[in-house]
Amino acid sequence: MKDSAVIIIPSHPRYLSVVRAVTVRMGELCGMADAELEDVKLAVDEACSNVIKYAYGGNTDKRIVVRFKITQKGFEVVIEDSGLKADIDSLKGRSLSDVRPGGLGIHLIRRAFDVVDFDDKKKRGNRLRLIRYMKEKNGD
Amino acid sequence: MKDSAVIIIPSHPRYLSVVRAVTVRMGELCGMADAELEDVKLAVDEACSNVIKYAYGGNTDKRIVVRFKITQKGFEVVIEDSGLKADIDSLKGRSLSDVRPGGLGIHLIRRAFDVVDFDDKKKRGNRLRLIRYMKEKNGD
Amino acid sequence: MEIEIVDYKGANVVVLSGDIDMYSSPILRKQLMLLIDKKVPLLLIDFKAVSYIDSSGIATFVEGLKGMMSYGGRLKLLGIPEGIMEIFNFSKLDRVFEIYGNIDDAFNN
Amino acid sequence: MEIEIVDYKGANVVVLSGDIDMYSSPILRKQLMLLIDKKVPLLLIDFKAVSYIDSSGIATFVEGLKGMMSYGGRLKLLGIPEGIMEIFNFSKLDRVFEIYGNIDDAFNN
Ligand SMILES: Nc1ncnc2c1ncn2[C@@H]1O[C@H](COP(=O)(O)OP(=O)(O)O)[C@@H](O)[C@H]1O
Ligand SMILES: Nc1ncnc2c1ncn2[C@@H]1O[C@H](COP(=O)(O)OP(=O)(O)O)[C@@H](O)[C@H]1O
Repeated sequence: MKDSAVIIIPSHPRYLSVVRAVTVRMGELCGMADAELEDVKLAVDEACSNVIKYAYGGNTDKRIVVRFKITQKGFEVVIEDSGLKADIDSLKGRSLSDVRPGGLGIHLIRRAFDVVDFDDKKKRGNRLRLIRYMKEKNGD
Repeated sequence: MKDSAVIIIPSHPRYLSVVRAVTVRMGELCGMADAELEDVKLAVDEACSNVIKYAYGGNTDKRIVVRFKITQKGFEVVIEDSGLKADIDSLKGRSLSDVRPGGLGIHLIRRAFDVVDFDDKKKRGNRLRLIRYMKEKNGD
Repeated sequence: MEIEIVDYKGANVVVLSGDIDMYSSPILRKQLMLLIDKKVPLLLIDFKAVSYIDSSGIATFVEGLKGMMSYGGRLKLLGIPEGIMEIFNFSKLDRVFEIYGNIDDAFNN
Repeated sequence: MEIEIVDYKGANVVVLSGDIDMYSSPILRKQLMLLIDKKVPLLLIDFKAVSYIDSSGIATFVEGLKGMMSYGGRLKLLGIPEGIMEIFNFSKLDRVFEIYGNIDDAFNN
Protein backbone atom coordinates (compact mmCIF):
# COMPACT_ATOMS: atom_id res chain seq x y z
CA MET A 1 0.00 0.00 0.00
CA LYS A 2 2.60 2.49 -1.09
CA ASP A 3 1.90 6.22 -0.74
CA SER A 4 -1.66 5.89 0.41
CA ALA A 5 -3.56 6.13 3.64
CA VAL A 6 -7.14 5.51 4.70
CA ILE A 7 -9.15 7.11 7.48
CA ILE A 8 -12.51 5.71 8.55
CA ILE A 9 -14.76 7.85 10.75
CA PRO A 10 -18.35 7.79 11.99
CA SER A 11 -20.68 10.12 10.10
CA HIS A 12 -20.70 12.57 13.00
CA PRO A 13 -19.55 16.16 12.50
CA ARG A 14 -17.20 15.93 15.46
CA TYR A 15 -14.92 13.64 13.45
CA LEU A 16 -14.49 16.15 10.65
CA SER A 17 -11.52 17.61 12.54
CA VAL A 18 -9.84 14.20 12.28
CA VAL A 19 -10.33 14.11 8.51
CA ARG A 20 -8.99 17.66 8.20
CA ALA A 21 -5.88 16.75 10.16
CA VAL A 22 -5.19 13.72 7.97
CA THR A 23 -5.83 15.73 4.82
CA VAL A 24 -3.29 18.36 5.85
CA ARG A 25 -0.62 15.80 6.76
CA MET A 26 -1.13 13.91 3.51
CA GLY A 27 -1.03 17.16 1.55
CA GLU A 28 2.24 18.03 3.27
CA LEU A 29 3.68 14.67 2.26
CA CYS A 30 2.58 15.52 -1.27
CA GLY A 31 4.62 18.74 -1.08
CA MET A 32 1.76 21.23 -0.98
CA ALA A 33 2.25 24.83 0.11
CA ASP A 34 0.18 26.32 2.94
CA ALA A 35 -2.45 27.97 0.75
CA GLU A 36 -3.00 24.74 -1.17
CA LEU A 37 -3.27 22.79 2.07
CA GLU A 38 -5.98 25.15 3.27
CA ASP A 39 -8.00 24.78 0.05
CA VAL A 40 -7.71 21.01 -0.01
CA LYS A 41 -8.51 20.65 3.69
CA LEU A 42 -11.66 22.73 3.26
CA ALA A 43 -12.74 20.82 0.16
CA VAL A 44 -12.41 17.39 1.77
CA ASP A 45 -14.26 18.65 4.85
CA GLU A 46 -17.07 20.00 2.64
CA ALA A 47 -17.36 16.70 0.79
CA CYS A 48 -17.58 14.76 4.08
CA SER A 49 -20.10 17.27 5.48
CA ASN A 50 -22.24 16.64 2.42
CA VAL A 51 -22.07 12.90 3.00
CA ILE A 52 -23.38 13.43 6.54
CA LYS A 53 -26.11 15.82 5.40
CA TYR A 54 -27.30 14.22 2.17
CA ALA A 55 -26.12 10.63 1.82
CA TYR A 56 -26.84 9.84 5.48
CA GLY A 57 -29.59 12.43 6.04
CA GLY A 58 -27.97 13.56 9.28
CA ASN A 59 -27.58 10.04 10.69
CA THR A 60 -24.40 10.24 12.77
CA ASP A 61 -23.45 6.62 13.34
CA LYS A 62 -22.75 5.47 9.79
CA ARG A 63 -19.28 5.14 8.26
CA ILE A 64 -17.31 7.40 6.00
CA VAL A 65 -14.16 6.03 4.39
CA VAL A 66 -11.63 8.51 3.03
CA ARG A 67 -8.69 7.23 0.99
CA PHE A 68 -5.70 9.38 0.15
CA LYS A 69 -3.24 8.59 -2.57
CA ILE A 70 -0.10 10.43 -3.56
CA THR A 71 0.73 9.75 -7.20
CA GLN A 72 3.13 11.15 -9.75
CA LYS A 73 0.34 13.23 -11.17
CA GLY A 74 -1.07 14.55 -7.98
CA PHE A 75 -3.16 14.11 -4.91
CA GLU A 76 -6.19 11.86 -4.98
CA VAL A 77 -8.91 11.64 -2.34
CA VAL A 78 -11.72 9.10 -2.57
CA ILE A 79 -14.68 9.45 -0.21
CA GLU A 80 -17.03 6.50 0.21
CA ASP A 81 -20.31 6.14 2.01
CA SER A 82 -23.10 3.58 2.09
CA GLY A 83 -25.92 6.13 2.13
CA LEU A 84 -28.42 7.46 -0.40
CA LYS A 85 -27.18 7.83 -3.94
CA ALA A 86 -26.39 11.41 -4.83
CA ASP A 87 -28.57 12.88 -7.51
CA ILE A 88 -25.90 14.20 -9.82
CA ASP A 89 -28.24 16.84 -11.23
CA SER A 90 -28.91 18.41 -7.85
CA LEU A 91 -25.16 18.60 -7.32
CA LYS A 92 -24.71 22.18 -8.18
CA GLY A 93 -24.08 25.04 -5.82
CA ARG A 94 -26.01 28.26 -5.91
CA SER A 95 -24.92 31.05 -8.17
CA LEU A 96 -22.35 32.92 -6.12
CA SER A 97 -24.13 36.20 -6.72
CA ASP A 98 -27.28 34.79 -5.10
CA VAL A 99 -26.63 35.58 -1.45
CA ARG A 100 -28.22 33.01 0.82
CA PRO A 101 -27.01 30.44 3.29
CA GLY A 102 -25.88 27.21 1.62
CA GLY A 103 -24.83 26.14 -1.83
CA LEU A 104 -21.19 27.01 -1.31
CA GLY A 105 -19.71 23.59 -0.58
CA ILE A 106 -19.63 22.31 -4.15
CA HIS A 107 -17.84 25.46 -5.28
CA LEU A 108 -15.22 25.02 -2.59
CA ILE A 109 -14.67 21.40 -3.61
CA ARG A 110 -14.33 22.29 -7.31
CA ARG A 111 -11.95 25.12 -6.47
CA ALA A 112 -9.47 22.75 -4.82
CA PHE A 113 -9.75 19.71 -7.09
CA ASP A 114 -9.40 19.38 -10.85
CA VAL A 115 -11.45 16.19 -10.94
CA VAL A 116 -14.69 15.90 -8.92
CA ASP A 117 -16.48 12.76 -9.95
CA PHE A 118 -18.96 10.25 -8.59
CA ASP A 119 -18.05 6.68 -9.54
CA ASP A 120 -21.06 5.11 -11.31
CA LYS A 121 -19.73 1.63 -10.73
CA LYS A 122 -20.40 1.70 -7.03
CA LYS A 123 -23.62 -0.20 -6.35
CA ARG A 124 -24.65 0.96 -2.89
CA GLY A 125 -23.76 4.37 -1.57
CA ASN A 126 -21.40 6.82 -3.16
CA ARG A 127 -17.77 6.98 -4.13
CA LEU A 128 -16.62 10.52 -4.81
CA ARG A 129 -13.24 10.83 -6.48
CA LEU A 130 -11.27 14.03 -6.13
CA ILE A 131 -7.96 14.65 -7.88
CA ARG A 132 -5.74 17.67 -7.66
CA TYR A 133 -2.99 17.72 -10.25
CA MET A 134 0.28 18.92 -8.85
CA LYS A 135 2.17 21.55 -10.77
CA GLU A 136 5.71 20.50 -11.65
CA LYS A 137 8.09 22.21 -9.31
CA ASN A 138 11.08 24.21 -10.51
CA GLY A 139 14.22 22.23 -10.14
CA ASP A 140 12.46 18.98 -9.32
CA MET B 1 -19.24 2.57 14.40
CA LYS B 2 -19.91 4.98 17.20
CA ASP B 3 -17.00 6.88 18.79
CA SER B 4 -14.26 5.11 16.92
CA ALA B 5 -11.97 5.83 14.02
CA VAL B 6 -9.42 3.85 12.06
CA ILE B 7 -6.32 5.03 10.24
CA ILE B 8 -4.41 2.75 7.89
CA ILE B 9 -0.92 3.76 6.80
CA PRO B 10 2.03 2.21 4.99
CA SER B 11 4.83 1.08 7.31
CA HIS B 12 6.96 4.03 6.28
CA PRO B 13 8.20 6.53 8.89
CA ARG B 14 6.93 9.43 6.85
CA TYR B 15 3.36 8.45 7.71
CA LEU B 16 3.97 8.62 11.45
CA SER B 17 3.04 12.31 11.35
CA VAL B 18 -0.40 11.27 10.07
CA VAL B 19 -0.88 8.86 12.97
CA ARG B 20 0.22 11.54 15.43
CA ALA B 21 -2.29 14.00 14.00
CA VAL B 22 -5.15 11.51 14.29
CA THR B 23 -4.10 10.56 17.81
CA VAL B 24 -4.18 14.18 18.93
CA ARG B 25 -7.58 14.87 17.38
CA MET B 26 -9.07 11.70 18.88
CA GLY B 27 -7.54 12.54 22.25
CA GLU B 28 -9.13 15.99 22.03
CA LEU B 29 -12.51 14.42 21.34
CA CYS B 30 -11.90 12.31 24.43
CA GLY B 31 -11.42 15.50 26.45
CA MET B 32 -7.71 15.21 27.13
CA ALA B 33 -5.63 18.15 28.30
CA ASP B 34 -2.54 19.26 26.37
CA ALA B 35 0.01 17.39 28.49
CA GLU B 36 -1.98 14.16 28.17
CA LEU B 37 -2.28 14.66 24.43
CA GLU B 38 1.49 14.97 24.15
CA ASP B 39 2.09 11.78 26.12
CA VAL B 40 -0.46 9.77 24.19
CA LYS B 41 0.73 11.09 20.83
CA LEU B 42 4.30 10.10 21.63
CA ALA B 43 3.28 6.65 22.88
CA VAL B 44 1.25 5.79 19.78
CA ASP B 45 4.09 7.03 17.57
CA GLU B 46 6.60 4.86 19.49
CA ALA B 47 4.37 1.81 19.14
CA CYS B 48 4.05 2.36 15.38
CA SER B 49 7.81 2.98 15.06
CA ASN B 50 8.39 -0.37 16.75
CA VAL B 51 6.08 -2.07 14.28
CA ILE B 52 8.15 -0.66 11.42
CA LYS B 53 11.45 -1.60 13.06
CA TYR B 54 10.67 -4.99 14.56
CA ALA B 55 7.49 -6.50 13.14
CA TYR B 56 8.33 -5.40 9.59
CA GLY B 57 12.13 -5.32 9.95
CA GLY B 58 12.28 -1.92 8.28
CA ASN B 59 10.13 -2.91 5.32
CA THR B 60 8.29 0.30 4.41
CA ASP B 61 5.46 -0.87 2.18
CA LYS B 62 3.47 -3.01 4.58
CA ARG B 63 0.32 -1.90 6.37
CA ILE B 64 -0.27 -0.63 9.87
CA VAL B 65 -3.85 -0.34 11.10
CA VAL B 66 -4.52 1.89 14.08
CA ARG B 67 -7.99 1.86 15.67
CA PHE B 68 -9.10 4.47 18.16
CA LYS B 69 -12.05 4.06 20.46
CA ILE B 70 -13.50 6.50 22.94
CA THR B 71 -15.33 4.66 25.68
CA GLN B 72 -16.84 5.56 29.04
CA LYS B 73 -13.75 4.25 30.74
CA GLY B 74 -11.19 5.88 28.56
CA PHE B 75 -9.20 5.98 25.38
CA GLU B 76 -8.31 2.80 23.57
CA VAL B 77 -5.82 2.42 20.73
CA VAL B 78 -5.31 -0.89 18.94
CA ILE B 79 -2.34 -1.23 16.59
CA GLU B 80 -2.28 -4.11 14.14
CA ASP B 81 0.37 -5.37 11.78
CA SER B 82 0.92 -8.50 9.73
CA GLY B 83 4.63 -8.79 10.49
CA LEU B 84 6.81 -10.93 12.73
CA LYS B 85 5.33 -11.88 16.06
CA ALA B 86 6.73 -9.84 18.91
CA ASP B 87 8.74 -11.81 21.43
CA ILE B 88 7.02 -10.66 24.58
CA ASP B 89 10.12 -11.38 26.67
CA SER B 90 12.31 -9.04 24.62
CA LEU B 91 9.70 -6.34 25.09
CA LYS B 92 11.39 -4.49 27.86
CA GLY B 93 13.16 -1.19 27.60
CA ARG B 94 16.60 -0.59 29.02
CA SER B 95 17.00 0.44 32.60
CA LEU B 96 16.64 4.20 32.50
CA SER B 97 19.91 4.64 34.39
CA ASP B 98 21.75 2.79 31.64
CA VAL B 99 22.52 5.61 29.24
CA ARG B 100 22.62 4.40 25.67
CA PRO B 101 20.67 5.02 22.50
CA GLY B 102 17.45 3.01 22.35
CA GLY B 103 15.30 1.13 24.81
CA LEU B 104 13.18 4.17 25.63
CA GLY B 105 10.10 3.52 23.50
CA ILE B 106 8.49 0.92 25.71
CA HIS B 107 8.83 3.19 28.73
CA LEU B 108 7.15 6.03 26.87
CA ILE B 109 4.29 3.73 25.85
CA ARG B 110 3.79 2.45 29.41
CA ARG B 111 3.92 5.98 30.77
CA ALA B 112 0.92 7.05 28.66
CA PHE B 113 -1.22 3.94 28.80
CA ASP B 114 -2.52 1.92 31.74
CA VAL B 115 -2.95 -1.22 29.65
CA VAL B 116 -0.24 -2.29 27.15
CA ASP B 117 -1.03 -5.74 25.91
CA PHE B 118 -0.41 -7.97 22.89
CA ASP B 119 -3.50 -9.95 21.93
CA ASP B 120 -2.56 -13.66 21.86
CA LYS B 121 -5.59 -14.52 19.77
CA LYS B 122 -4.24 -12.86 16.65
CA LYS B 123 -2.82 -15.57 14.39
CA ARG B 124 -0.58 -13.65 11.98
CA GLY B 125 1.14 -10.46 12.98
CA ASN B 126 0.50 -8.46 16.12
CA ARG B 127 -2.36 -6.66 17.77
CA LEU B 128 -1.19 -4.31 20.48
CA ARG B 129 -3.93 -2.97 22.72
CA LEU B 130 -3.37 0.27 24.60
CA ILE B 131 -5.86 1.72 27.07
CA ARG B 132 -5.66 4.92 29.01
CA TYR B 133 -8.26 5.25 31.72
CA MET B 134 -9.70 8.71 31.93
CA LYS B 135 -9.96 10.35 35.30
CA GLU B 136 -13.47 11.50 36.16
CA LYS B 137 -13.70 15.21 35.72
CA ASN B 138 -15.00 17.52 38.42
CA GLY B 139 -18.50 18.60 37.69
CA ASP B 140 -19.02 16.15 34.84
CA MET C 1 -14.34 26.55 18.58
CA GLU C 2 -14.69 28.78 21.64
CA ILE C 3 -17.21 31.62 21.93
CA GLU C 4 -16.80 34.51 24.31
CA ILE C 5 -19.22 37.40 24.44
CA VAL C 6 -17.73 40.62 25.74
CA ASP C 7 -18.84 44.21 25.98
CA TYR C 8 -17.10 47.00 24.06
CA LYS C 9 -18.45 50.47 24.81
CA GLY C 10 -21.90 49.05 25.22
CA ALA C 11 -21.81 46.89 22.07
CA ASN C 12 -21.80 43.09 22.07
CA VAL C 13 -18.62 41.56 20.73
CA VAL C 14 -18.63 37.87 19.90
CA VAL C 15 -15.02 36.72 20.16
CA LEU C 16 -14.48 33.46 18.33
CA SER C 17 -11.48 31.14 18.33
CA GLY C 18 -10.58 27.82 16.77
CA ASP C 19 -12.36 25.97 13.99
CA ILE C 20 -15.87 26.84 12.84
CA ASP C 21 -17.18 23.76 11.09
CA MET C 22 -20.29 21.66 10.76
CA TYR C 23 -19.79 20.51 14.35
CA SER C 24 -19.36 23.90 15.98
CA SER C 25 -21.46 26.17 13.77
CA PRO C 26 -24.81 25.05 15.26
CA ILE C 27 -23.48 26.15 18.65
CA LEU C 28 -22.43 29.49 17.18
CA ARG C 29 -25.79 29.84 15.44
CA LYS C 30 -27.62 29.39 18.75
CA GLN C 31 -25.55 32.13 20.42
CA LEU C 32 -26.06 34.55 17.55
CA MET C 33 -29.79 33.88 17.45
CA LEU C 34 -30.10 34.60 21.18
CA LEU C 35 -28.64 38.05 20.57
CA ILE C 36 -30.60 38.64 17.38
CA ASP C 37 -33.86 37.63 19.07
CA LYS C 38 -33.15 40.41 21.53
CA LYS C 39 -32.82 42.73 18.50
CA VAL C 40 -29.38 44.03 19.51
CA PRO C 41 -28.70 47.06 17.29
CA LEU C 42 -24.99 46.30 16.78
CA LEU C 43 -23.10 43.00 16.83
CA LEU C 44 -19.35 42.81 16.33
CA ILE C 45 -17.78 39.47 15.45
CA ASP C 46 -14.08 39.19 16.25
CA PHE C 47 -12.42 36.69 13.90
CA LYS C 48 -8.81 37.24 14.98
CA ALA C 49 -8.40 33.83 16.58
CA VAL C 50 -10.47 31.86 14.08
CA SER C 51 -8.29 29.18 12.50
CA TYR C 52 -10.78 27.69 10.07
CA ILE C 53 -14.26 28.25 8.65
CA ASP C 54 -16.28 26.02 6.35
CA SER C 55 -19.46 26.69 4.37
CA SER C 56 -21.67 25.90 7.37
CA GLY C 57 -19.89 28.66 9.30
CA ILE C 58 -20.29 31.07 6.40
CA ALA C 59 -23.97 30.13 6.14
CA THR C 60 -24.41 30.89 9.83
CA PHE C 61 -23.18 34.44 9.34
CA VAL C 62 -25.33 34.93 6.24
CA GLU C 63 -28.31 33.86 8.30
CA GLY C 64 -27.27 36.14 11.16
CA LEU C 65 -26.90 39.07 8.78
CA LYS C 66 -30.34 38.50 7.30
CA GLY C 67 -31.81 38.27 10.79
CA MET C 68 -30.26 41.56 11.85
CA MET C 69 -31.15 43.36 8.64
CA SER C 70 -34.80 42.45 9.22
CA TYR C 71 -34.96 44.95 12.11
CA GLY C 72 -32.26 47.36 10.95
CA GLY C 73 -29.47 45.99 13.15
CA ARG C 74 -25.86 45.98 12.01
CA LEU C 75 -23.54 42.99 11.94
CA LYS C 76 -19.84 43.82 11.59
CA LEU C 77 -16.99 41.40 11.11
CA LEU C 78 -13.48 42.31 12.22
CA GLY C 79 -9.94 40.96 12.33
CA ILE C 80 -10.55 38.32 9.67
CA PRO C 81 -7.30 36.39 9.05
CA GLU C 82 -6.06 36.28 5.47
CA GLY C 83 -6.91 32.62 4.77
CA ILE C 84 -10.45 33.13 5.99
CA MET C 85 -10.88 36.43 4.17
CA GLU C 86 -10.02 34.50 1.05
CA ILE C 87 -13.16 32.40 1.49
CA PHE C 88 -15.34 35.47 1.98
CA ASN C 89 -13.83 36.87 -1.23
CA PHE C 90 -14.29 33.64 -3.15
CA SER C 91 -17.93 33.37 -2.14
CA LYS C 92 -18.45 37.06 -3.00
CA LEU C 93 -19.63 37.68 0.55
CA ASP C 94 -17.01 40.37 1.09
CA ARG C 95 -19.49 42.63 -0.72
CA VAL C 96 -22.35 41.68 1.54
CA PHE C 97 -20.78 41.88 4.98
CA GLU C 98 -19.39 44.94 6.67
CA ILE C 99 -15.76 43.98 7.23
CA TYR C 100 -13.26 45.94 9.34
CA GLY C 101 -9.63 45.58 10.33
CA ASN C 102 -9.97 46.10 14.05
CA ILE C 103 -12.53 46.77 16.74
CA ASP C 104 -12.14 50.54 16.73
CA ASP C 105 -12.73 50.78 13.01
CA ALA C 106 -15.69 48.46 13.32
CA PHE C 107 -17.17 50.44 16.20
CA ASN C 108 -16.64 53.91 14.75
CA ASN C 109 -17.85 53.31 11.19
CA MET D 1 11.98 18.94 10.69
CA GLU D 2 14.26 21.65 9.35
CA ILE D 3 17.98 21.88 10.12
CA GLU D 4 19.99 25.07 9.85
CA ILE D 5 23.62 25.28 10.81
CA VAL D 6 24.76 28.74 11.83
CA ASP D 7 27.86 30.21 13.35
CA TYR D 8 27.87 31.82 16.79
CA LYS D 9 31.19 33.36 17.80
CA GLY D 10 33.01 30.63 15.96
CA ALA D 11 30.92 27.76 17.34
CA ASN D 12 28.57 25.62 15.28
CA VAL D 13 24.93 25.99 16.22
CA VAL D 14 22.49 23.44 14.88
CA VAL D 15 19.10 25.16 14.82
CA LEU D 16 16.29 22.65 14.63
CA SER D 17 12.59 23.17 14.01
CA GLY D 18 9.53 21.01 13.65
CA ASP D 19 9.13 17.34 14.53
CA ILE D 20 12.08 15.04 15.19
CA ASP D 21 10.78 11.53 14.66
CA MET D 22 11.78 8.23 13.12
CA TYR D 23 11.47 9.84 9.69
CA SER D 24 13.58 12.92 10.31
CA SER D 25 16.10 11.72 12.89
CA PRO D 26 18.26 9.81 10.35
CA ILE D 27 18.65 13.11 8.48
CA LEU D 28 19.62 14.86 11.71
CA ARG D 29 22.00 12.03 12.60
CA LYS D 30 23.81 12.45 9.29
CA GLN D 31 24.29 16.19 9.86
CA LEU D 32 25.56 15.69 13.39
CA MET D 33 27.94 12.95 12.31
CA LEU D 34 29.43 15.19 9.61
CA LEU D 35 30.32 17.73 12.30
CA ILE D 36 31.48 15.12 14.78
CA ASP D 37 33.68 13.43 12.18
CA LYS D 38 35.39 16.80 11.85
CA LYS D 39 35.92 16.67 15.62
CA VAL D 40 34.33 20.07 16.25
CA PRO D 41 35.20 21.01 19.84
CA LEU D 42 31.81 22.58 20.64
CA LEU D 43 28.38 21.92 19.21
CA LEU D 44 25.30 23.85 20.30
CA ILE D 45 21.87 22.47 19.53
CA ASP D 46 19.07 25.02 19.53
CA PHE D 47 15.76 23.35 20.42
CA LYS D 48 13.61 26.49 20.62
CA ALA D 49 11.52 25.66 17.54
CA VAL D 50 11.35 21.91 18.06
CA SER D 51 7.71 20.87 18.34
CA TYR D 52 8.16 17.15 18.98
CA ILE D 53 10.82 14.56 19.70
CA ASP D 54 10.49 10.79 19.93
CA SER D 55 12.88 8.14 21.21
CA SER D 56 14.73 7.95 17.89
CA GLY D 57 15.48 11.66 18.20
CA ILE D 58 16.64 11.22 21.78
CA ALA D 59 18.80 8.27 20.69
CA THR D 60 20.38 10.44 18.00
CA PHE D 61 21.54 12.94 20.60
CA VAL D 62 22.81 10.20 22.94
CA GLU D 63 24.85 8.89 20.03
CA GLY D 64 26.09 12.37 19.18
CA LEU D 65 27.09 12.96 22.78
CA LYS D 66 29.04 9.71 22.93
CA GLY D 67 30.75 10.56 19.66
CA MET D 68 31.83 13.97 20.93
CA MET D 69 32.93 12.71 24.33
CA SER D 70 35.25 10.25 22.58
CA TYR D 71 37.52 13.14 21.58
CA GLY D 72 36.73 15.55 24.39
CA GLY D 73 34.24 17.69 22.45
CA ARG D 74 31.25 19.28 24.16
CA LEU D 75 27.64 18.98 23.08
CA LYS D 76 25.28 21.55 24.59
CA LEU D 77 21.52 21.68 24.27
CA LEU D 78 19.67 24.96 24.63
CA GLY D 79 16.20 26.45 24.57
CA ILE D 80 14.45 23.13 25.15
CA PRO D 81 10.66 23.70 25.28
CA GLU D 82 8.88 22.46 28.40
CA GLY D 83 7.12 19.47 26.81
CA ILE D 84 10.37 18.23 25.33
CA MET D 85 12.34 18.85 28.52
CA GLU D 86 9.83 16.59 30.18
CA ILE D 87 11.00 13.70 27.99
CA PHE D 88 14.65 14.37 28.82
CA ASN D 89 13.69 14.34 32.49
CA PHE D 90 11.62 11.18 32.21
CA SER D 91 14.43 9.35 30.45
CA LYS D 92 16.93 10.63 33.05
CA LEU D 93 18.95 12.19 30.25
CA ASP D 94 18.74 15.62 31.83
CA ARG D 95 21.63 14.41 34.00
CA VAL D 96 23.69 13.32 31.04
CA PHE D 97 23.37 16.28 28.70
CA GLU D 98 24.58 19.80 29.29
CA ILE D 99 21.37 21.79 29.09
CA TYR D 100 21.14 25.60 28.99
CA GLY D 101 18.38 28.18 28.78
CA ASN D 102 19.76 30.28 25.96
CA ILE D 103 22.67 30.55 23.59
CA ASP D 104 24.72 32.92 25.75
CA ASP D 105 24.51 30.66 28.77
CA ALA D 106 25.39 27.68 26.61
CA PHE D 107 28.35 29.44 25.05
CA ASN D 108 29.75 30.96 28.23
CA ASN D 109 29.55 27.94 30.52
N1 LIG E 1 -22.96 13.80 -1.08
C1 LIG E 1 -24.10 14.31 -1.60
N2 LIG E 1 -25.16 13.49 -1.82
C2 LIG E 1 -26.30 14.00 -2.36
N3 LIG E 1 -26.47 15.29 -2.69
C3 LIG E 1 -25.47 16.15 -2.49
C4 LIG E 1 -24.22 15.70 -1.95
N4 LIG E 1 -23.42 16.77 -1.88
C5 LIG E 1 -24.12 17.82 -2.34
N5 LIG E 1 -25.36 17.46 -2.73
C6 LIG E 1 -26.41 18.35 -3.33
O1 LIG E 1 -25.73 19.47 -3.91
C7 LIG E 1 -26.26 20.70 -3.39
C8 LIG E 1 -25.15 21.71 -3.25
O2 LIG E 1 -24.23 21.30 -2.26
P1 LIG E 1 -23.35 22.35 -1.49
O3 LIG E 1 -22.73 23.25 -2.50
O4 LIG E 1 -22.42 21.62 -0.59
O5 LIG E 1 -24.35 23.25 -0.66
P2 LIG E 1 -25.25 23.03 0.64
O6 LIG E 1 -24.93 21.71 1.23
O7 LIG E 1 -24.85 24.16 1.52
O8 LIG E 1 -26.66 23.15 0.14
C9 LIG E 1 -26.89 20.32 -2.07
O9 LIG E 1 -27.93 21.19 -1.70
C10 LIG E 1 -27.39 18.90 -2.32
O10 LIG E 1 -28.65 18.92 -2.95
N1 LIG F 1 6.42 -4.30 17.87
C1 LIG F 1 7.49 -5.02 18.33
N2 LIG F 1 7.75 -6.24 17.82
C2 LIG F 1 8.80 -6.93 18.27
N3 LIG F 1 9.66 -6.50 19.22
C3 LIG F 1 9.48 -5.30 19.74
C4 LIG F 1 8.37 -4.48 19.33
N4 LIG F 1 8.44 -3.35 20.03
C5 LIG F 1 9.52 -3.45 20.83
N5 LIG F 1 10.15 -4.62 20.67
C6 LIG F 1 11.34 -5.07 21.44
O1 LIG F 1 11.41 -4.34 22.65
C7 LIG F 1 12.67 -3.69 22.78
C8 LIG F 1 12.50 -2.37 23.47
O2 LIG F 1 11.76 -1.48 22.63
P1 LIG F 1 11.90 0.07 22.77
O3 LIG F 1 11.79 0.41 24.21
O4 LIG F 1 10.94 0.71 21.85
O5 LIG F 1 13.41 0.41 22.37
P2 LIG F 1 14.24 0.43 21.01
O6 LIG F 1 13.30 0.20 19.88
O7 LIG F 1 14.81 1.80 20.99
O8 LIG F 1 15.26 -0.63 21.19
C9 LIG F 1 13.22 -3.58 21.38
O9 LIG F 1 14.61 -3.53 21.34
C10 LIG F 1 12.65 -4.83 20.70
O10 LIG F 1 13.49 -5.95 20.95
